Amino acid sequence: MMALTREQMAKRVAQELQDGYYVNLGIGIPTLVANYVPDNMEVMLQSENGLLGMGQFPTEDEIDADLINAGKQTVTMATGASVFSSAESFAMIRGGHVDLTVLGAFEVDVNGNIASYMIPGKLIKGMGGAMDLVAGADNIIVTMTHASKHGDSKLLANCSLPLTGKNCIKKVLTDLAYLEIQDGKFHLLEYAPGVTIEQIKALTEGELVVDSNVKEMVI
Amino acid sequence: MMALTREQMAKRVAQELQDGYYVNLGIGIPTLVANYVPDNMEVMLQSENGLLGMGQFPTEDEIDADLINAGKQTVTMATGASVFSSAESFAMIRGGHVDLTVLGAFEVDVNGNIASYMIPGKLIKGMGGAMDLVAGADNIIVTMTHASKHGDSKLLANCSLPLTGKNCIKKVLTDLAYLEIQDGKFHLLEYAPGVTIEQIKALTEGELVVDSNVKEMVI
Amino acid sequence: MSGFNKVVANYQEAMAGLEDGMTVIAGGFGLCGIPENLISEIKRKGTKDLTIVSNNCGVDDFGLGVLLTDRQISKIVASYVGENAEFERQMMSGELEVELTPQGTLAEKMRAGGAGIPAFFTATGVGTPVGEGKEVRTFNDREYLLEESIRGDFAIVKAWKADKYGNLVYRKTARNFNPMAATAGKITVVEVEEIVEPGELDPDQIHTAGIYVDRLIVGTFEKRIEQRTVRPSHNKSGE
Amino acid sequence: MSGFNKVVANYQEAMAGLEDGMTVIAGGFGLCGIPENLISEIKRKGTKDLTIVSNNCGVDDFGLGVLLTDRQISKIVASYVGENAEFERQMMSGELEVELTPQGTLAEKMRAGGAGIPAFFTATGVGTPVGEGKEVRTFNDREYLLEESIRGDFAIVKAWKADKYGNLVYRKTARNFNPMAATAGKITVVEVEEIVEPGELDPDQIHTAGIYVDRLIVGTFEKRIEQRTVRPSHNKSGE
Repeated sequence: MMALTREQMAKRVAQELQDGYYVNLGIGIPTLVANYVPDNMEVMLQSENGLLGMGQFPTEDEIDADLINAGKQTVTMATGASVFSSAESFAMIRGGHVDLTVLGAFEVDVNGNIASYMIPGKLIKGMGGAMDLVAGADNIIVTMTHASKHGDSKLLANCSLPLTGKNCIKKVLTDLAYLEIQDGKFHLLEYAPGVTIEQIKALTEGELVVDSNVKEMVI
Repeated sequence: MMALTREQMAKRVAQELQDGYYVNLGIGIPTLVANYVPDNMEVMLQSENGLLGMGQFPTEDEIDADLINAGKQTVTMATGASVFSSAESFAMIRGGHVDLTVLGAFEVDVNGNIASYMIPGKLIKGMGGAMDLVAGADNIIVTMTHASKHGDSKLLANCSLPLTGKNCIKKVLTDLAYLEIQDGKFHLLEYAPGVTIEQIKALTEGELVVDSNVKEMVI
Repeated sequence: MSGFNKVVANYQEAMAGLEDGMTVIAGGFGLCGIPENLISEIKRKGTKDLTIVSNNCGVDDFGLGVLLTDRQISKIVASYVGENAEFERQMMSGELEVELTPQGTLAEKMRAGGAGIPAFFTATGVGTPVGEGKEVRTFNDREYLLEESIRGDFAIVKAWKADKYGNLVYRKTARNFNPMAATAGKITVVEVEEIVEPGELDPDQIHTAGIYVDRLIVGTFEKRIEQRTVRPSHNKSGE
Repeated sequence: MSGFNKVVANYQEAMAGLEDGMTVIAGGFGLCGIPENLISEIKRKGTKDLTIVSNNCGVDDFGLGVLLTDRQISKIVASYVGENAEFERQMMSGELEVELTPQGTLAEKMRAGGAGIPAFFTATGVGTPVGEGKEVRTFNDREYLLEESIRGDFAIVKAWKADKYGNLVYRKTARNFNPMAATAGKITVVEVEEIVEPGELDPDQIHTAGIYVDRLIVGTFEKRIEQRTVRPSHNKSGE
């Protein structure tokens, strides 16, 4: 089975970008999406700590402790950037003004529920801005591996972990497939090159629908 | 009977100012208070359309259509002024950050209710910011004539006009007296020079308490 | 590509899609900081049955008042009728539905609309006609009203400067309701006095981020003054 | 007279009146824009049993983390524990009460606290542990949680520049939670890198008006960086 690399996942997500999109990218694979914005397109990155128009990492000379992204990394500003308070940043997010949000998850289920911030007794980092992001955005893509290292499906009938948001996820890109959540089912839209539909089925715990127009992913 | 002039009323109110006060002055007599700020004192005027640090009227040369006060009059900015949105201006007001609010009224009653914005069938100008101002401020002085032109008391047992605010007024300065509202009664603190307590009683419909330490107003 | 260039060619394009019965949120306080030319374009289009959300409604022959004259407005949400005789006449006669809303509540309703907050509690208006029919709830021994947010099909906004991406800067008290209006329109149209290139505005000093702005146009403005109050230029402070 | 001069003589005076059991709202995101020296002063004072409201709690040896080490904090309201091992340890062991609050809800709670809004509805957190025990209400076919505002006995804030009257300007993303924190303290204490004379800041460009500021002090800052990410200076954009 040829699962997608992190870079390939980011590349596939980047195909969902549109010219003029304001986009919030979470930490991890979502961050990589910024590297694959098509050349004929402009997108503007929103960083929820209060920056619209996040640029690339700074050179050593450009490093500024007062200019970081939501992952606390030093960044720069793109041309036409603006800075604002956290209240204003989340007014933007909660008000539905961000065109696309890409974020990671531990689990997603057939009802569009997402669990991404907490593993009771094990990992309690806090939700940061993730709950606001999933509640505020219409257009969200979750990126994650299809199954855990132990082979447990992360696409479930019901999330087992505490939720980050309820009924809010419609699109999931895993290392195996691109899926849409609708009517309480996962709809397989695309399978990764070298991955069979049977392999995907085996690793999808929630109900999976394979439409007739399913196709191989082009990266 | 020697009722106070508008200017004398403003002068008396000005005695309630303290150095460093942020003050919102309503239209009419309250506006005049700005002319009587004691020399050894600094106050900063908040104009609810979005200006803290309102200055005097402009000279002909200084007139700027983009710089007006809440009464839509052209103004200037004082040193150290700041400009902000209406949402921010009322966040300031509603949040209780203004030290003193002075505004006019049609009626006030023994429960601290105030009617100031509407006479049904006759005058419907709208409440503007008055409802926010009376709800947001702890320290409010109402300035008005004690009675109407026809001799009807404006200090009532119960306001007859639609209210601007409920249980919010504690201090009233009229052309005859300075009163405090407490425990459902008007407490006479000071009488204007040349005005008798009997005259004030006759023109006060709501219950009036004359404490032993009542004194003549010094202007 | 120019995905973020919000500049439109003319005022017709700026207000394209405005239809009868829509809700329009307008910036401005009195005649200060009003989107003069966008209002003129609505007048020219003759769109009817509009709901206007604005602190005031201009004067009889300027600002939003011109839409009253033409009976283009069926409902107004405002805090102050002010010195607008036609507004007062239409309101008293019942031709015009008016929802008088406290100024701070109105500003907050617009902000909430743009910020995805459907309702909030405020002490403003408790026990007054504004509170009639609204939920009252006690927090920390004080009563508050539940107020719902406002969104518009269109928001019309006046700013001072913009860059092509729609980042806005307002000037002095012409700011007023404009920043909140800008966030609360499904389509937000902004007219400005000057448009500069992206990068020319200091990112720390932008009042409204371009994400809220859909269309941008540069106009010329009359900026009529409602109360021209002056002091003599020979007094001590004017010397 | 100098009724509006907010400048205090030293850090002791800046934090005077802070007592055991009080609530302190702090600006900052990660280690960016944090009131470093005001935090140090709280550590020096040794005030105990504090409730801290802040997006994060610093790292083990810097920022608010230093108050955890000294067990000065009994409760934290934050959105992210982050890379703070001592925070995580005290939370897991139950020594520290933690109210995990979504970042946007936290920012809005502070703003609402300062703006006299006791509670507001938000979709954030519906159906999650954050929503447990909170009222859920439907507006326009969507469910929202009722969230209450936050105020503090003290707010500690870091700005870039101030004038003596306490008008504040923030720099880049060091702004973050500072403007809301500034509004939500009964006593708001601000430390800055530079204090200028009133009139030197452009009134249109002040981020926080002096009305919110009670005490002001100029400090020097370490500004530690949490994630120093760089690109080589010889790539195409760096040339």
